Amino acid sequence: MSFWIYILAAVIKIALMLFILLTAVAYIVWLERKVVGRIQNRWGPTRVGPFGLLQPAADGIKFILKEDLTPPHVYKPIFIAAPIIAVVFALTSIALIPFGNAVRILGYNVPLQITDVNTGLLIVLGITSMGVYGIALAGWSSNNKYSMLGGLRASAQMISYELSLGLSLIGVLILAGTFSLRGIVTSQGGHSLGFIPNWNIFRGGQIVAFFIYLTSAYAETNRIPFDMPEAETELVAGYHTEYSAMKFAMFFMAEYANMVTVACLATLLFLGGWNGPLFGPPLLQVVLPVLWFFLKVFAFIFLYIWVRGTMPRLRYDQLMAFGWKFLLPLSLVNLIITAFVVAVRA
Amino acid sequence: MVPLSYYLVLSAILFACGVMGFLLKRNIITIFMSIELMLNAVNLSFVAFASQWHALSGQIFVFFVMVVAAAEAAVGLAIIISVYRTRDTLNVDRVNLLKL
Amino acid sequence: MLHLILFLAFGAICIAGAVNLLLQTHPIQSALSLIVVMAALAAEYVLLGAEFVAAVQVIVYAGAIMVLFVFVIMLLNAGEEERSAGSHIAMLLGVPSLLLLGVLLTWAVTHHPSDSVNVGSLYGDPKTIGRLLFNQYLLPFEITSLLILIAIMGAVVLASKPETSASGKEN
Amino acid sequence: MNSPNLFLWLIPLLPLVGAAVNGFFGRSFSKKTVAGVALLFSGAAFLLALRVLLSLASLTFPYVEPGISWIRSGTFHVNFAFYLDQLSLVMLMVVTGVGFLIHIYSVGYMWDDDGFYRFFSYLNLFMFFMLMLILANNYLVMFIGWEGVGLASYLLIGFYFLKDSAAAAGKKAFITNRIGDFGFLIALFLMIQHFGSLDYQKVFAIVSQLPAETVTTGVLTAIGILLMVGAAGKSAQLPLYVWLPDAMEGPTPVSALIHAATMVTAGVYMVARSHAIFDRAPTALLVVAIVGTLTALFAATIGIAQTDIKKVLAYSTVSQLGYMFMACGVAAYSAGIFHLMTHAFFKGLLFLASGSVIHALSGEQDMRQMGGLRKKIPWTFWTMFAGTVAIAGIPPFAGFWSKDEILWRAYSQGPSKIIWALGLLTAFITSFYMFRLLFMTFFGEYRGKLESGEHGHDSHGHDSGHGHGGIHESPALMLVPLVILAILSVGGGFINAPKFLAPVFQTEAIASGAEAHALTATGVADEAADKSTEFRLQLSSVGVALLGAFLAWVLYLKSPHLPGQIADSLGGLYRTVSNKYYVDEFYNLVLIAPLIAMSRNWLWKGIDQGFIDTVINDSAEATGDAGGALRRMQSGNLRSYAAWLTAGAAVVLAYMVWLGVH
Repeated sequence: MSFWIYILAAVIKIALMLFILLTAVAYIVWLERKVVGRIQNRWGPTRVGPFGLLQPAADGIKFILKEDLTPPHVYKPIFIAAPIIAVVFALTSIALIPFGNAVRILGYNVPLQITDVNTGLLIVLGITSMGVYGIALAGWSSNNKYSMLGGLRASAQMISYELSLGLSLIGVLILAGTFSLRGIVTSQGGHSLGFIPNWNIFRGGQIVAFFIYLTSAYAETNRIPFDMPEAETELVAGYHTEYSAMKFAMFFMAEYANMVTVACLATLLFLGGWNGPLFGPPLLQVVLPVLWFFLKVFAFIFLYIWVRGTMPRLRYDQLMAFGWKFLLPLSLVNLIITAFVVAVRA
Repeated sequence: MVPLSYYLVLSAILFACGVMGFLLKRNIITIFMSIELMLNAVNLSFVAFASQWHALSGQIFVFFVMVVAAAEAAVGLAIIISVYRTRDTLNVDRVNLLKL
Repeated sequence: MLHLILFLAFGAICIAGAVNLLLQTHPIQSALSLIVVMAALAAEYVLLGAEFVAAVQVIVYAGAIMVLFVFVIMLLNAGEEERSAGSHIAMLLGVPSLLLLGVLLTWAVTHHPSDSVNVGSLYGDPKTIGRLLFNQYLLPFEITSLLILIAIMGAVVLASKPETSASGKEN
Repeated sequence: MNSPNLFLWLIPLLPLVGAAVNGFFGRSFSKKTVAGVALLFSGAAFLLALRVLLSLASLTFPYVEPGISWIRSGTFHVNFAFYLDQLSLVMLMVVTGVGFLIHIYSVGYMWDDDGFYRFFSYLNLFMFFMLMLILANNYLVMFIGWEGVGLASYLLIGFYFLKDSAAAAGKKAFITNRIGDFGFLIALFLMIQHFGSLDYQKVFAIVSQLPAETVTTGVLTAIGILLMVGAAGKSAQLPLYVWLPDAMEGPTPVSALIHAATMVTAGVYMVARSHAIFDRAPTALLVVAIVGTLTALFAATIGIAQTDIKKVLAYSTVSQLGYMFMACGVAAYSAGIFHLMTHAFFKGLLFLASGSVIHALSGEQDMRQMGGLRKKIPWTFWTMFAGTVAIAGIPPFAGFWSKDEILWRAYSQGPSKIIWALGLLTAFITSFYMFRLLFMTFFGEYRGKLESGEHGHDSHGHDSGHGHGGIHESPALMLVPLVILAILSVGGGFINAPKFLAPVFQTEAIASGAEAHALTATGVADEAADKSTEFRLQLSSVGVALLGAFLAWVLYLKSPHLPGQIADSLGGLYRTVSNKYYVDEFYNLVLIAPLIAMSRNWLWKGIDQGFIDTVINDSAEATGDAGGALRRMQSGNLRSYAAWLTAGAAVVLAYMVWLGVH
């Protein structure tokens, strides 16, 4: 019997998460347009609803209703599969993200997470690394040199930055001693010196790792200043030049979903997850951690948008040189120092 | 409860598919992928045997196989690129001379 | 029971992927089939309790090695496979001996008493594997780092533009 | 015993260093440097040998210098060690002394030769091997020296290798020696098998425990005869003597050093060294005696009819070596060695003097082209005269004492008086042909074409061998050794070598029953009677010597036409003797021609071409065909390789399954 309840709970959680995620994605797009508009000294969307709040819905309707063009020269099976691959892997990884302690609902102890796996972080990394296929295949199957270049750039860039991304996480893993995301968050509880939270970003020089992670994450998600795969001014729109309507929306969703995932990971690994000051009545005590979590993720995403509004795009060779010649050695040095410190302390 | 032999048979089937790919495919990249398939089949039997004999060294072996496969892929693909540069083809039936 | 069902399901995906690899004429389709096989194999590893191996399988094989394959296919813009008759031996000798090999293997495997394998009967968690790797297998591990280094250098040398070396070789 | 360290190992080593220095660097040295190096090292060896002689009083024989280990195989050990007793000391003095003198002489004799450095390198090399032979502690090291002197001899005989006859003579010497070495080697193998050692002391210790093979013949006899075969090869005894006369193709100092004074006596030395074996093998000893006697007589008769001055001396050498073997054959080893020593003096002298004559005549060797040289080259004449008298056995010259000792021993303890009689006959012939040589060369009228030395400055002899015109006395560098050797030839007989050597052979002789009998019977009881017998024998030998000299005087000075008439009247016999009994032709017909025919028809055309070549060619062809067939596998097609690989894997797996089933 518990099997079916387990399945039921899972289905409910998945549906809920998907809903939250997709909504979040839609409103991150709105937020971005709004914030970037203000940075560029204009208003952003204002017409649809108050403050343009219904703009995402309008966009969605537009994407769905538009004619879905498939150019004749594309390699069709892959052309169709590519956006699906991209969005599926982008949405899958959220399944492993915990966003709060377990809560008791109807007598069941429900963890605020779709599934908790011992090697959670590894699997998240694995799924993220699969995300490259969507972009690469899209670029190739479009049979268009701009798309092709975009796809090649994307795959090279993602492989390169995955290394420093992974290495920057190992310092955290050494401190936490587990791959489980929940375990990592738990290890960051408490304060040192009475007021500094025990977040990884404040511990054992992991601030360096945090910035390596941050940089690599921008590259992994193809965001400015590392958005060479889509670079409008050079490649028209890179790998999704030939895509339109819902297929294009899928890439869009995948990109923003990836942003959310990366922001969640940053929160979990470096910013202490849902750890934060707890006060008030029991119900508030239950809600507060989730609130802290979402606040931190929001801050991270805001940083994303902020950077987009201020930073210029790098040249491609600068990007590769930066990744291989600066970030990778730096993350290695950080790893060695962290390991040394932990070993000395133990 | 799955008998070990099931895993071994699965491994054998995958391996045979890999060999068949090697024998029948013309594209050198596909042939290379067949090799990777064979390596994967062997990995599966390593893990299966590790389970049967309760020895983790079987899984350790898989790591070494992966490392070798990674090195092989890097070098092999570089070779494929240089072959393609000099011969303008990826068909192994046309790449049968050591010297151009 | 569940174990068996999952095994059969993922096994079927594996075999389907492997067969698809053979049937597809376009290398990119074959590559995608192979990725499917690898992912399904990762699931099989999880069934066998090799959690860490499964994760590494996905990250290294599917996430890195196969990306490299796809990358090269894209770079060389490899098209549909040519139908050329280069070797009759492959057909006349290779396929029969492969069949013989398969029959022999199956016979040998099925006629050998074997235990049943439980989920979690051997748990390959990262900590245990890491301890093994950095104690008992430290030397091989370090040697593989050397191997990787050599492979990197070899790949760089092989894939670098031939102009510089060719001018040196011809005279 | 605290014997002084003699540095025996240094004695052979010094000439080797000299040989190496001259051999490797001599080409760029000046002739003076080459000569200096050669003389320095051979002289140093001589000085070391002298030092050994001077410390004689404090020595206890045998003196063994432990060397380095060479072969270790189970219980069989061979060391590179050195061994010194009275016997090897005598040899040592002869080799280093005479060798050094001949080195000095050669500097003068070879001065104008292009291969100057090469010559001295070889000569020093020879010294090294000869000293190894003498100072060896066991038969194997001796064998190294034995082979080495053969090599040096080969190199020096063929010194003028551009001349066909010289190259052929070198090969002849080498090959003939191989036959003897074969016997020597088998003797060594027998020793290893039966005694388990090649060490002199161990072998002799074992042998002395064995009974004498008086009635039966056995291992000792076999070893003895085989050793004699080896000695016959090296020392030019019947039937292997044929190489020595041809060896005269080499430069004259070589003939003096190697083919008269030292190397050819190695056989005698070896037999004397192995006396412990021969003492217990009377049959072998008899063989030695017979071979020696016959050789002595046989070679002497050939010597009568020779006209080449060096050939006469060569046959004389063979004959004298026969004497030495005769002595050994009657168990008078010390007499043999004594004769060896005196022979080294006077024969060395004779060769050097003949060299001086040849030098004076710019390369002329035919005695018929000489005559009347007494006045022109007086030093050479007088020294040669001393040598001739010595070899003829006229007292008090050296040859008399040793030859007389041999004849007396042959008479007193030989198995038969025939040996003594033949020895005496040989002495007569020796005296005859030596005086014939002397008279033909130095007396009478000059018969040659060359102008006499007084007019030498305007002669036409510039193109001749040594580049000097006219008949001229040799330089002082050549005359000094002549004079020293002449003095030794005159006075050498007073060195009481037999007494000095006695301890070596005495101890063994007493142990041996047969010898003991001879000793007690003749040596002690009838000493007085022996004295008178000995005196009578001495008279007879002096008599035949004078008779021979007289006959020569009659035939070649008083009435020079007589020899021709005699030769004519003898006809066939003369021709036979003059052609050396046709021995070379006989060997050619019986041995060499069939051997060549067999090699050509059977080994070359039959086995080599017919079988070996066919096998090789066919197998090569088969390999080629197989490769051609297998080449089709190497099509360069990757997929076919994979197919073969799969087939191989299937076969291996099938085999393993088959193994598992069975």
